Amino acid sequence: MELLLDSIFNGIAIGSVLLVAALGLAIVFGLMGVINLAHGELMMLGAYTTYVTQLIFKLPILKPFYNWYVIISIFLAFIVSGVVGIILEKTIIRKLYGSPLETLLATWGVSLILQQFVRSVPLSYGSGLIISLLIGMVLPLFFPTKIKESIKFKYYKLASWSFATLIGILSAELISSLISKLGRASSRNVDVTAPAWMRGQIEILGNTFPKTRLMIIIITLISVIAIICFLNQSAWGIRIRAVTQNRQMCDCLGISTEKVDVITFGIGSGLAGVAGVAVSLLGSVGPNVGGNYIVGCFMVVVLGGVGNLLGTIFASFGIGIMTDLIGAGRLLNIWPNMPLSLSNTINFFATTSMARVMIFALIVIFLQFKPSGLFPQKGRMVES
Amino acid sequence: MRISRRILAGLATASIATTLTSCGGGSKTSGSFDDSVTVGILHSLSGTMAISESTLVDTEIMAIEEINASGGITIDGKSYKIEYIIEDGASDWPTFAEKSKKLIDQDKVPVVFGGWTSASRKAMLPVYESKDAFLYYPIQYEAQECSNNIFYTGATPNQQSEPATEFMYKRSPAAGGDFFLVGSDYVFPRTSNTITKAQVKQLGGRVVGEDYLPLGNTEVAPIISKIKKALPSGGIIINTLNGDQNVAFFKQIQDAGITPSEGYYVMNYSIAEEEISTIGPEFLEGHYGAWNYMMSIDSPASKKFAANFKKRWGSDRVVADPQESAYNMVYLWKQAVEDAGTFDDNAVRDALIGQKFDAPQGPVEVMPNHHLSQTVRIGEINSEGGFTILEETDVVLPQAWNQKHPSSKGFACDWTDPSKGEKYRL
Amino acid sequence: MNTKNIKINGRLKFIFWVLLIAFVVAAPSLLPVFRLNLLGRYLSLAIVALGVDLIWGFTGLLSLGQGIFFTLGGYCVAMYLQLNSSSEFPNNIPEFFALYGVKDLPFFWAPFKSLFFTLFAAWLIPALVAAILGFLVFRNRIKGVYFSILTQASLLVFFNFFNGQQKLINGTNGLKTDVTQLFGQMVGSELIQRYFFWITVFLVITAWFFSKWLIKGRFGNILIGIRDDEPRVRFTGYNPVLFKTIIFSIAGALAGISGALYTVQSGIVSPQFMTVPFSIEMVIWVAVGGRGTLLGAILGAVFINYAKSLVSEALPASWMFIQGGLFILVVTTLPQGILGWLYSESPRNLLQRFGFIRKIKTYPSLEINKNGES
Amino acid sequence: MKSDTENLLSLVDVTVNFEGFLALNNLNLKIKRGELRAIIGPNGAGKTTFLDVITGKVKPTKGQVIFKEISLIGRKEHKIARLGVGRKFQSPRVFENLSVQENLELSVSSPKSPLHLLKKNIIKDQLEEVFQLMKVVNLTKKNDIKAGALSHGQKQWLEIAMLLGQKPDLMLVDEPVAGLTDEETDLTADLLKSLAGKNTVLIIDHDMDFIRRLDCKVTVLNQGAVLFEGNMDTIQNNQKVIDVYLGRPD
Repeated sequence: MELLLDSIFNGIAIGSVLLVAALGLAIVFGLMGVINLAHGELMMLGAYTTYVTQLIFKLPILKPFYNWYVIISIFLAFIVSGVVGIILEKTIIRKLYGSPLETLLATWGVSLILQQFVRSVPLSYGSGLIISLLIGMVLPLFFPTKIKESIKFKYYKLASWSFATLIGILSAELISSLISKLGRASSRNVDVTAPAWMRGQIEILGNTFPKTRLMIIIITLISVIAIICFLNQSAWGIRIRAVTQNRQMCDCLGISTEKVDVITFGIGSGLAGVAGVAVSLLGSVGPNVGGNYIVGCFMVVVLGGVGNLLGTIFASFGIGIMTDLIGAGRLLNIWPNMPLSLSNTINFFATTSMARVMIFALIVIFLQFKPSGLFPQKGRMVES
Repeated sequence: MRISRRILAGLATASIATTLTSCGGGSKTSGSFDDSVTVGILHSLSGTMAISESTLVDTEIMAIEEINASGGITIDGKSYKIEYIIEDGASDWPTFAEKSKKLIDQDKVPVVFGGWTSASRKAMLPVYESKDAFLYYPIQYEAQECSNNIFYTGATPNQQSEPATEFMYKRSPAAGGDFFLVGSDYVFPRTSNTITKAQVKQLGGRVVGEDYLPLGNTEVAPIISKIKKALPSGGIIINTLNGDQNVAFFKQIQDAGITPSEGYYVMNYSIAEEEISTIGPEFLEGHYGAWNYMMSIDSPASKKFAANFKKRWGSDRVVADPQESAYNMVYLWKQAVEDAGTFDDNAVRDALIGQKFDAPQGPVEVMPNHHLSQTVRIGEINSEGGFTILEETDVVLPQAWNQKHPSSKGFACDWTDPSKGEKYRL
Repeated sequence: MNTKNIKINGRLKFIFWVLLIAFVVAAPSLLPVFRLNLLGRYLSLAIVALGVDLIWGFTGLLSLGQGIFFTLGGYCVAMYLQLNSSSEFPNNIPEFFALYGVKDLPFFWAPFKSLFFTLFAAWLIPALVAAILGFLVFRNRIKGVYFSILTQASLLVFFNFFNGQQKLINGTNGLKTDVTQLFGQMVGSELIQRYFFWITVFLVITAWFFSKWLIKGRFGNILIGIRDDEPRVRFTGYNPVLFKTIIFSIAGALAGISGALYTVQSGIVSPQFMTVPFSIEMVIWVAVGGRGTLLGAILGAVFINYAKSLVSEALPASWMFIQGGLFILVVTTLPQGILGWLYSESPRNLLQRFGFIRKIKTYPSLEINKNGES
Repeated sequence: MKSDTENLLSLVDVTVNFEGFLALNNLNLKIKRGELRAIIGPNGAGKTTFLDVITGKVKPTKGQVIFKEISLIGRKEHKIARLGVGRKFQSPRVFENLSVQENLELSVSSPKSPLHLLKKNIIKDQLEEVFQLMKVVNLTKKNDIKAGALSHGQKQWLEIAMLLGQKPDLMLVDEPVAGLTDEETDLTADLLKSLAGKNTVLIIDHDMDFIRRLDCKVTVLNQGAVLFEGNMDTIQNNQKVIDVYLGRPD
């Protein structure tokens, strides 16, 4: 029993990382039917954002607040990945609605470019680029209505974009002059160090639990709750769900489906950024950091059933617990006197490598019985 | 929107352009040479291994520039400038084989400096053997190989892991404790651990567990729970994880209470100064490493090597053992060519054996089995991100065929004697 | 969408074949050894691309796991070659086994001592694995992106398995073939490699005609039917599961052949062939060349790989940008690929605009289709 | 289950439950051999689900479907199709990237095994049949045109021809005249009427004039069950039907 409890704890620790990583993917896939292979790279951007934030908070002016940089970086990562996601949606994905396979290929292309981008472009310029994009996109929203409606709006827009570019370049220069580490392109992995209060371990129910894992569980929990509230309570959330159910009807009702798409994708991407913060606390930050998670995320979404957050939650914790049970060979401890052939088999799979093989195989077998996952979408519209 | 896109594109291309131009370029030294010779450099410049391998490219370029600055290679009074072609192995083993073929067949280079992972070397080996070309390989590796067409300047297990295991079991704070072996799932960790297991048994110790993490996977939670189960009150952990997996490992074992203060000591075979600065010394302090070269070696040659590297590539750069190996092999090749009086492979190969060089780590010598005799150092990682050198052996002769590994016990390699060759019984 | 009815006209076709044959005959003397070897390898990749075109271009199944079958084919021949040249090693088993202390040949290696068995196994085993995998997936009507994701997951399963099993198949290092013996010659030697080049060219053309034959008649029409409207196929009385399994297994067999040829010409097979990017690249060759055109798959595979090796020689870091850009560009602006675009009216319109060709008087699509059917 | 030779198709107590929503509720229905039957009903009455159940697309929660004395429950769609149930969809579903002739060849081809399709070209008799069918639906001249390029009406007709090509014992026709011109509607009605007798035809439609032209027995579905059966005249005067569906005549 104690061993099982131990396993569940470990499983939750592993599962929460999967969950936070898969959450954005599940939303974009479930609500828009878009497979985003660049999701991992959006996570990577979130992780790099954490790194940059960390370095900025090491500057003398911000040093007193250093302990809280992780919290700040969650918001920043959400914005950075969200902005990149929105640009993606507006430039590429929008053209490909209704052809999921094409989206899959195009987003793979995006992921390659983003990976190489962080390798060849100094982070300071990356940050500058993000800043100018953010300003350029947000600034026109604050123009008075009079300007917005005038014919000269595009000139104003041009002006605001030039302003944004200027700020971007300036901030890039500023960052690279303040922090020389960011001024040079490098394919070298970098590292995020959690502030002291987030390191070490605490005891829960007689089990020790690393604080960073706990922090990730909290981040995951908050993201899940926020998303559920947003989708169920806010006006935009309701619109998003409405568009998912009947796009044409929404068009007719005067809901801007384009805007809904942008917002949905932006939120999904933003969540990828948040996941990036979580991941950066566990390992190193590099161009491949997201790619390591992406297939696992897809497994979670497929196993959970598309368009169902509950399924996603169950699936990620399920995979987490299975990983620990198989990978650590715990069944042997729970049932010590099992037949030799069985225990040999379990030992064969009781390495991290083979556990992965086993889990994917189990998922494929599971889908034989429930092809639509744990919590399938129901109703007569499903197949058409 | 159109405008914004254009600006974006402009910004992006501008920054890419600057980075591309900044990393291009050939050897810049001027001077008058009678002729030139082109060598091949083959490392991953893209993909996961680019992080590590690009440092070797930097070092090799530096060595070549140093040689050129001091007059290049002199054969029969004729001076040759060394030019180089850099090829990208793209972290993909078959690509290494492909690019080797290109360098040999198309560019006709007399020598290729290249490789990092064992898998890439294994992929290249048949190419060099079938074309009878020559590869210089600079990384400490699992040995169990002795090709006539490869020259290995990294440490063999008896020049790194064996002294380290002995140190851990006999003289470390965890002396006499149980061992747990952790590695990435590929040939070096698996072979190295086979040797370690045999050695621990000989020493009278116990290995209580081992686990391998698939390359690219950074979820170390199951491994940590295994360690805690197998070593409930401290012990020795031998770590052969690869690259960024180390970051995840050390961050998380610290959080899980697997620290020197709790009686857990990790001996690392893949963590050098470069990795320490990436992972962060605060996670590694008190753990150990074993290398032939450490930046903290207090000798003029070592200091000059580090200083030159910083001067050439930036003051925040560090040097480490793999770079030192790469540096040595360029010089050794130069010496051998000058001794042989030709760039011809076979003559150079013969001239190479017995070459001595005052390397940053101390004197090294090329042995008949195409490996180097080297000094082994055990260091404790300190809070400054370097090693505090605890022990230093005498020069250790390389064993291409490990004497503790069950499959190679009693075998050796000698290319100077045609009757012995790749693998003969001692 | 369907371009198989459109054929280039006779004279053009004749010229094309003359040029092609001339080039193939002359290639070994024209190209340096290294480039010839590259060409041979890229041509062998064209075979796997043909398979991808059959399942994706015609049947609408986007598999991201073709690397599995490709690698299996490669391992089959590599195992044969290893066994064939291991007589000098202890226990008569390949050298690497000693490294892991293995004394007896694992049971599944034994049949590969036979060349005859190997020649069949290289495509039959991948085909069987594909059939089993395909059947399990298609049976449950898993399709579209789900199919893609599951094939990708299977790819990872195989990758992890092959990567982790050192004692069975040498793990990460893979099996090398260059220094093995075939008919008393070293496989890596120029002579044998030249023969492999011819064999590859022959097999590419055979595979091409085979694929053309497959999709020409009603069988091909059913595949297109499955792609466009699977329920209708079912209600017409056809069993799509069967057809999909068959075509997926054929694509698997093609991948196996391709992998076998690629392996003997690269000198090594390793789990590296089962990484995620490589399998996605296969799809991109087809997408760029033109899906549903077969010829496009061949051209795409050869040209993109050639471009890759040229670019990576010049600017290693930029290939990822170029490749990524190519993906996006093709998918968003040239969904039919380059060949599909050439077959369509767009180039004609372009030429018309510049006055190179006369405008067609009649309704164009009607004309083209009439030509196509004759 | 007693043997029932007179009825080609009978549904016994068929219930389909979608998450608490009863799409079909204890539906009982019998179709005689050679009969032409029309089925009408308001939206959501379960007409399409009814077809889905027969063709095997939806598995009923409860009940039996007997066709030619064989139970259809649990059979795959293509097996049911091979037993002799043909279905025409509401919006025309033809293979848009194949030519008219290729479309018809697929439906006429028999046996439907992959090996047979690979082995040889379509046999002569079947090719003849294809031309015959094209003549029937007036598409002979367009045999080489891709189905996707046809007009809406032509697609409807092509689909009907494909249906005929399958030589089904039971033809299920879902809204065959939706979107057709009056003239086309009349032609379709005549065509369907001429098929009855030889074939058994079941038509679902909204178009009352069209149903009237068919001059056959009509079943009214409501809330997943049969509300009323009879000919057009009795139906139009039935109070229940008027209440739920036809509405009161002004």
